[in-house]
Amino acid sequence: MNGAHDLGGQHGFGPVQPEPAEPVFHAAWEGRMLALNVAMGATGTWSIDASRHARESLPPAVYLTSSYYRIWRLGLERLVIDHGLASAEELATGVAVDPPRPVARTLAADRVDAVLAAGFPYDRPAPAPAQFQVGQAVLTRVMHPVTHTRLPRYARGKPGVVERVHGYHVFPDSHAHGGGEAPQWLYSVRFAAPELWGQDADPTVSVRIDLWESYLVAAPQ
Amino acid sequence: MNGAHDLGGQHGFGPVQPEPAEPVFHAAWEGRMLALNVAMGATGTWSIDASRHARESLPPAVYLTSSYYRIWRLGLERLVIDHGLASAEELATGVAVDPPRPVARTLAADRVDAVLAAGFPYDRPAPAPAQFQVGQAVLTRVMHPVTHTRLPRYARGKPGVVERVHGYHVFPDSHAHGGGEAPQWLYSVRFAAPELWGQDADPTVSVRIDLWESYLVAAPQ
Amino acid sequence: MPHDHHHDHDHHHDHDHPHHHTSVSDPDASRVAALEAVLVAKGYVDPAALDRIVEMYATEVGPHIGAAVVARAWTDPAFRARLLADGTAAIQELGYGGRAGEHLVVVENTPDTHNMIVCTLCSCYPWPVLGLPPVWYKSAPYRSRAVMDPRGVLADFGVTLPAETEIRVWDSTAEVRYLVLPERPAGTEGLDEAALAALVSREAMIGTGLAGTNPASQR
Amino acid sequence: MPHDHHHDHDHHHDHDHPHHHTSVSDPDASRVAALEAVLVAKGYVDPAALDRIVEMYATEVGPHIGAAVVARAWTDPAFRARLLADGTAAIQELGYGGRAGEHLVVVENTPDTHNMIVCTLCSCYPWPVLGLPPVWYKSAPYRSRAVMDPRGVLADFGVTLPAETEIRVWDSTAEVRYLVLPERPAGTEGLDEAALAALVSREAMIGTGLAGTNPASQR
Repeated sequence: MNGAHDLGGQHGFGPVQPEPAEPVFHAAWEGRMLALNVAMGATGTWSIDASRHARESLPPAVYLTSSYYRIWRLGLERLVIDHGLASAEELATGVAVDPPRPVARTLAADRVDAVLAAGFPYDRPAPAPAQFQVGQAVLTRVMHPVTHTRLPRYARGKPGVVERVHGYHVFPDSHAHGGGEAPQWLYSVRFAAPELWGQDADPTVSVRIDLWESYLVAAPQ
Repeated sequence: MNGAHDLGGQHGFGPVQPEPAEPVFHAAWEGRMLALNVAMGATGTWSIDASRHARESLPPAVYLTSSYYRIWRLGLERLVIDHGLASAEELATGVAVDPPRPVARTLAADRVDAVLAAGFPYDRPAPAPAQFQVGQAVLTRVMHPVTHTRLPRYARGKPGVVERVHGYHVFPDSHAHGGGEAPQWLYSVRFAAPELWGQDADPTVSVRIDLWESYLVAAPQ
Repeated sequence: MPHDHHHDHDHHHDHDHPHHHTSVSDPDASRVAALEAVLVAKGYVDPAALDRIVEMYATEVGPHIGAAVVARAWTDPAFRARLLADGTAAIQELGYGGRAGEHLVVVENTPDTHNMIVCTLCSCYPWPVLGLPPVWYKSAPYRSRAVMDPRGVLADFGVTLPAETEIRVWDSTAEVRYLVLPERPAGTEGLDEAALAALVSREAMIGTGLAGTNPASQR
Repeated sequence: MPHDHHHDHDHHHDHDHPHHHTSVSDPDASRVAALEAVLVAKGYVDPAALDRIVEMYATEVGPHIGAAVVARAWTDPAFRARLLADGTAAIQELGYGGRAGEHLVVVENTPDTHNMIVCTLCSCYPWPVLGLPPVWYKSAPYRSRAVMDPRGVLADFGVTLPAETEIRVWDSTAEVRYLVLPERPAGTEGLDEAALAALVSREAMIGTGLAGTNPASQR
């Protein structure tokens, strides 16, 4: 979706402002929010792609006026409610009223280190060779789905060159919406800045974007 | 500039919500704000293009959380300050302290009807014929200026067909920034929805956009 | 520095976005009052001119003007032809035009074709014939969706067109302003211009509605 | 429903945008406490697991890990070769990897080439080697500009590269996570791995900074 999250190439946000000696968390609730997100993700009730979609679906004015951990909170609240794990009323009061709904697993404290160290790899066995080769010229599709996608708006309908073949990876556009992992070949595609931003762009700059095979078509000869 | 104002094709704002029996103004200050904007415009201190740029230059979070007349207020305050007509302190207190700066004219009450009826036409005598003809295939440029432009982001790098030649009009990209009127031929260009939005778009839909000649190049044969 | 409250959108699927025009207006009212006071004190604006501008747009200019233009076009084929050939000149015949309508183009709906007007970049609108735009026309939902999903926008207005109807969206990016000439409703052969004009809503002239067979609100 | 204050940006040219992390946090704190209480009560999460996750990211994982990887690469050519060929496997040799770093790619700066990492769509970041991202990395200014104006972003960090240096920006749109291997500063031939690691800032490994000749803050 073309949400407020799709920030590449937008103007008007001002300079980047690094914070000297920035703490990991700026308030205790940020740490709890991070941990809740990780622990709820580990229950297997939804994918990280669904989490991202919940966050990017926030109204643009909310997204742009919220801290990142608030965005996480609003996204997690949405997922918890939509999956029937708790009601909006329970989340407002902090008091559980309805019986729990079964989840696949609960992350125990003594399993945290092992589960996080293992992570959640997204590569899958490939049933067939990749369609595109390193060095091949491709075009990104013009597409504006209302659903989750990882093809940024600034890189649609653009010519690029395949630079790496990362592997065969879970496809977020499907996975975010309960459509299964539907893995595809994933590439790093190089775009010259003038192709993305126009002839006045800095020719020494290029952008590499990780793109799934179905985002791409072979460039016309 | 790619500001928050450039809304075409963005998702996530929800349905259009018409207001039954909507009043012209929802509060008295809205009417005064409208009138101030019109009257200050009539002083000739800046162009309507500069006014638009002042509004679109608001931080995106401000733009998206403000009513339209608030956006007008913030834009007009900015212009008044930047042109040295009043200070930020004066606008905060409502008390004029510094001497006025001369403006070209002041709109008198008895001139309002005539001035508004005359308007501010933007067509200019053309020194040469238009480069493109009705029916001609064109491509819009890929460009992302940080300055004012009226080529919406959703219509950059797109193939279209010239449908009308409107005339020779003041060029906002120049006029907004004190670069003079620099008029150009202005066209209505037709774009098929699938060219703008992708192959899944409704083929019965097309979008016509008013575009200046320098936004366009002839389509490759 | 003034502050503003905005709603915390926990339930974004409800689309309960801010009601811009009903938000707390005190800071705006006081800032606008201060702005006016300073600009008047410095002699840049005449408060009586402001009064006249407010009066004009609050009470005189509005969609009833466009509706009269439409009714004339429905009843006078020669005017209709002039209107479609040169909207500015034809509307000037009726005494209308000027600011935010210096260059008027009228686009005609037919049984096969529906037109819709938007300004994605700000809120350009033909003031001399429709008055000031409604909040929805200036809103992010309309400006974002009209060019990509005009049928969805029509659905928000309760309008469904045949799937094969061609939809032409006009994005007003220049100083050209557009007015839709809606289709004359069937069964209105006996009506005079005034009765016809009463059937023409603002939405019908923007293209988010159709001319009806019942009198429309002109606001 | 909780409310939030935001600043009224009258002076937008000042770029005085909200300091996200210093905004009023009460509604967030109370909502997160309620969320935790309900999820714990229903047995979905173990509060001790939450404690351990917070502890890990607050005190154990951080850019000192990435700095150690860089220092090893600077001093061990065979490791460097393995790191550039398969970042995940080489970093696993040192005992690091896992969530938000399942697929690690290391990109090498040279005298002619500078790399910069961003995630324009959210804030993907290589947690196992850099810890949690700083606010600026997650911010709209960085995410919007890194892909269009990387030299301007570098200027915000006080870094100026030669005009002819090739700049490669990596937009992390998938589950692949990137780490920049910065250039080893001149005059560091005599330093051991620990001393070298101290020269490697987080910014140097994201590409918004360079490895220095003075010890860097690791947070």
